[in-house]
Amino acid sequence: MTEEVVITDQDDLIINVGPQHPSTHGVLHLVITLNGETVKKVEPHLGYIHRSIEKMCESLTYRQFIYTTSRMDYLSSHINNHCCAMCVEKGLQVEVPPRAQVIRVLMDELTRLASHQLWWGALAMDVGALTPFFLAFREREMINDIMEETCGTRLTMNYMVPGGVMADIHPNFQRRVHEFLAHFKRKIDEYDELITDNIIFQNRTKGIGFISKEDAISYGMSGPSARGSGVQCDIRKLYPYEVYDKLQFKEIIESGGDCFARYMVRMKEMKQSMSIVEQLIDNIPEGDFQAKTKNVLKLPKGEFYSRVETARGELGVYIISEGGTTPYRIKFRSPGYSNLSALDHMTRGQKIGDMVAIMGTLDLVIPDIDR
Amino acid sequence: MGAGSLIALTIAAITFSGLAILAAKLITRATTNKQKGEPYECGVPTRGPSWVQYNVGYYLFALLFLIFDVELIFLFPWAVVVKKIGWVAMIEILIFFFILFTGFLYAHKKGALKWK
Amino acid sequence: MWSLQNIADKVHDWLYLTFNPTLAMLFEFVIIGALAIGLFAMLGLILIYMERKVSAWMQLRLGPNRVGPKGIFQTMADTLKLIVKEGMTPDGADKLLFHIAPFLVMIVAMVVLAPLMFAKGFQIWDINIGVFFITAVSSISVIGVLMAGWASNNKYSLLGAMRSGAQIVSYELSAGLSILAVIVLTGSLKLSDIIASQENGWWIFKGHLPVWIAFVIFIIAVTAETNRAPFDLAEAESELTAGFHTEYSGMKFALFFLAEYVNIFVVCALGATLFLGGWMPLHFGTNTQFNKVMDYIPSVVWFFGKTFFLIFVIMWFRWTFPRLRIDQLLHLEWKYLLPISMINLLLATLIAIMNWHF
Amino acid sequence: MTREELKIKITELFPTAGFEEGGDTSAAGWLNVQIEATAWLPLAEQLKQKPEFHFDYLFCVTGVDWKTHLSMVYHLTSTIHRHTIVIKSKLDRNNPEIESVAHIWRTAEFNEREAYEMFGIKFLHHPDLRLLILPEGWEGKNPMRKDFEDPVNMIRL
Amino acid sequence: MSFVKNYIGEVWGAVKSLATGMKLTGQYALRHKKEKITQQYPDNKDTLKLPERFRGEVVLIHDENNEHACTGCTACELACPNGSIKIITKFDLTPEGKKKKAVDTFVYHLDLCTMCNLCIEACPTDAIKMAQTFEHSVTDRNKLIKVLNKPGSKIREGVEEKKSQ
Repeated sequence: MTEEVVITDQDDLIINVGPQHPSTHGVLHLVITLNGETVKKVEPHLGYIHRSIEKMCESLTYRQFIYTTSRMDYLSSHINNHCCAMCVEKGLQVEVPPRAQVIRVLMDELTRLASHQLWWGALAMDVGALTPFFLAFREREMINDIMEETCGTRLTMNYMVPGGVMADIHPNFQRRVHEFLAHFKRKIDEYDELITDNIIFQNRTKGIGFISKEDAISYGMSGPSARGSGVQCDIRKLYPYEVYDKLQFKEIIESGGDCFARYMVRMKEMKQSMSIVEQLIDNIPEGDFQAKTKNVLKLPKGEFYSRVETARGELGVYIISEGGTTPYRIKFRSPGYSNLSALDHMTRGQKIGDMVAIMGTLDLVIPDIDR
Repeated sequence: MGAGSLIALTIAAITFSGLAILAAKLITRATTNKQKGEPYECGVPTRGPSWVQYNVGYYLFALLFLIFDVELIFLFPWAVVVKKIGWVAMIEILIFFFILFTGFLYAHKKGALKWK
Repeated sequence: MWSLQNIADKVHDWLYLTFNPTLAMLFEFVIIGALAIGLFAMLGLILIYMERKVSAWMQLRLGPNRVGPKGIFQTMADTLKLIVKEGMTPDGADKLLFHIAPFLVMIVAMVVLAPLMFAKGFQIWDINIGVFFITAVSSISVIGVLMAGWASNNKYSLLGAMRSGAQIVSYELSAGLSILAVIVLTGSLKLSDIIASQENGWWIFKGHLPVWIAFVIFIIAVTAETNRAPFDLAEAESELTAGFHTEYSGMKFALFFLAEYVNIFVVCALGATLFLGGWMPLHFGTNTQFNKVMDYIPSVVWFFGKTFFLIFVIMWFRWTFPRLRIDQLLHLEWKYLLPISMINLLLATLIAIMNWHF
Repeated sequence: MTREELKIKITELFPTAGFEEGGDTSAAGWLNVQIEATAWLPLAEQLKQKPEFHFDYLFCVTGVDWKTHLSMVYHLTSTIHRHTIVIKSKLDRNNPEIESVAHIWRTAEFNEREAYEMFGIKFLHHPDLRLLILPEGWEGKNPMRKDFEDPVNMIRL
Repeated sequence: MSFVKNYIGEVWGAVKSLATGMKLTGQYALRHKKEKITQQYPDNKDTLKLPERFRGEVVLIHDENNEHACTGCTACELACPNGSIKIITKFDLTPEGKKKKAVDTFVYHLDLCTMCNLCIEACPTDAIKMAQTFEHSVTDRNKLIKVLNKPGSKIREGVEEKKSQ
């Protein structure tokens, strides 16, 4: 299991990639030891945007702290908020009304679609194709508009509140989601034409950044990155929350373990998310969108843990309550942090260009890692 | 126009570039500070010297290139006269390419074209 | 009929009649230099504008549209910005090489213009080894790139420069071999002869399969030689930020940028000359009616039209494809392009000897 | 294995282990095990290797500052049996030390580094115990401890 | 021979995949006018309409009589996670001569606000709402600190202070 210790010798070139680098998608700092073009070792240095959200949350009430989590993994802010709301509900033992549950799942899946679209564009940009980025944004923009109409913001929603959602869906919501689905169904084939089937792209990703199933589990990887290695880890399937157990969808698992497998997992996941949205969009039950909760929330003394599947993997929220209005300690188990830790293992012996592709398929969001 | 035009073009290039750089220099006001002169490495001070011998995997390609490029130069005069000479040229080039190809295959078998 | 040839001849004659030969030649040099600089500036402005527009179209954007009508003065505004920018030199740089490199690249880009035939009879120097001259001189620019990368004292630059070196030397082979496929058919290295040989049809139509393959390989190879995407490994921005010109700023960067675009123009002009008949209008064998109509279009329009079409194709590549990796790039050359172009040359030879072409 | 079965098995192996109830006590709730810091490494090895446990997925590692003492919390899941366990270990606040499990679960390497800089917990035999998130010069200052004060970087509203 | 066949097949497949991609971008280049996805922002300012739920900034609703519904209960201040609302209260005399708590200055720090909508949710009298403005850039950070109640404004008749808890 242990990797051989890398000895840095005279011939090695040590290069800093990041914090200001186009391919690190944020302020990640990697110190790379190179032997010619081959990567010998990658050493991440984090913390450039560490805001200590966990510490911050210790002084915020249970209603307030949810908004900070939108800023963690900003591409799946709905899902982050969802996880926190669920954890608080667990402590309060509040039953979420069915309408709110369906709205939550709808929002989660739309967020996942939007996040995967951005990932697709960004990955294509990492491997050098610039046009896909704009095509991805065309579709993402439609989702953002839908979000804007219902939630009020485009990126950091803060739409989930303990007990349900903040507001009912907008009257246009269903119509616009239908429009989006019709549009995206046509356009997802273009994604394949432009990138998936492209011989250059396939050469850039097939057999690159291999990680075995055992290693992926050992590194604590989760989400599409782990499912590309054949790990069954979709929280939506394993520990269903909200209405996921009533839905028809497949957990996408690829056995390749390389960049292309991780790529295909996400591409297929987009189709699954679309089918989930399709199943739910016309079947939103009537009723309240929010359960009645007290004005001031107080969690009983104890420990609460909730986990959801974000676009990047398993997000866990661990609240330790001492019975007050603020959490005593909050821990966010972020998917990006564990996925990043496997980067060194995956990049060894690959080229610099491969490292960029591997980082792209890991789909790192730096605020999620730094928190 | 003869070969002299090359001199004219060279001078034109130098004048053009020189004037452009000079104009830029005259217009801008240079300021200096310590960070400004650092080589760009994503905002982090660079570690170790940049002028090091390092293992580029492509020097073998460079060697191969040298061989092939010399052959290519031989091919140019041959190409001009192919039509006049006819079949003899064809046979000649077949022999030439056979040797070249054998060398190429040898290099391939030896793994010279494999990235290390 | 109006043509550039007449004007050039008239100016030439007038100069030699009015002044003594030395002075006349000097004046001619000045005119050539001024024209070349003018062409450079125009190409820079047009090609960069074109690149931005083409990329915008493919990405469903509008592209520059604020400065001037349809944004045509955008490049000028950018140039102005680059002039105002301070040209910095890193502290640890090899100052001499660092400053020489952009000059060298520019000189190479300028000198290869000499044998190009821009229109009927409009050529600076009809050298009898024209094609050879272009291939030989254009490969000097790699030295400029290597110089720039080495002198910057920056690791990204160094890696970029080394990649660029490996890439340019490799792709020169297949570019050369695909050029040879046409040379075999024409039997001359002189650009004017090559164009003349296409009077009854361009080689792309006359030459059957070998010329088509040669054309495709030529386009791929020159895309690589000019460091354009998908072969832009020397400046792969997602890996090496800006590659060999990371440390260049202001006007020196602009010169690299300009030289890159002029190089694209030159190789595309060469491609147009070899495969698409240069300034030769579209002629179909003996169909005189059709040929006459085509002749009315000035030759300079034909030349630039074909060249810009090829430039568009190269831009099309850039905005469609992902970038190759350095070892894949070399494998593409050594495992695919080189063997194919060698066999292709043999085919072309066969056709030339058997006179199978039209 | 269910919670009760796990409890019995672990008591067999480590009679000193304590169990606490709290938080989620429903059937899906997890077993909370309280152990001595010195017993952690042998327990971890057992949990990973014994086929009936097979806890191969360490998904959450964190420290908690209880003002009187620190504690480490490990959340483990088995990807085969799908049972989950929470291991807690009390540490001395002045000299917190615990064995590293980075060689058992690779993910622990990064998570332990985070706990090291945030809580000052020393992980013995950790392969590379350096600051990961905090910049240089923050050694010894532990931001996530309750008594941490930083007049520059902390804003009290 | 199978080697040659594979080789040609490989090349053919590669060329085909590249041509598919080029066809797509080529098509886009031809019909970019119809499908353009970017907005010409300052030009479409007049037609640009943001959804009514869009969170731009917090405003205090004033009616035509310069009256608002804020009772100064500070529920929003308590609900705000970043402390971007500060309410300074005063005591007004009602016509009956009773003292009544009222808002003196409603200070809103736009520079601290994260548009989380919690204050709007918390307000018992619906006195504040989110406005759809989004161009907040100013040259001085202090300009982002706003006083929301207009000069001379007073609480609307009939707005009872509800217990916020």
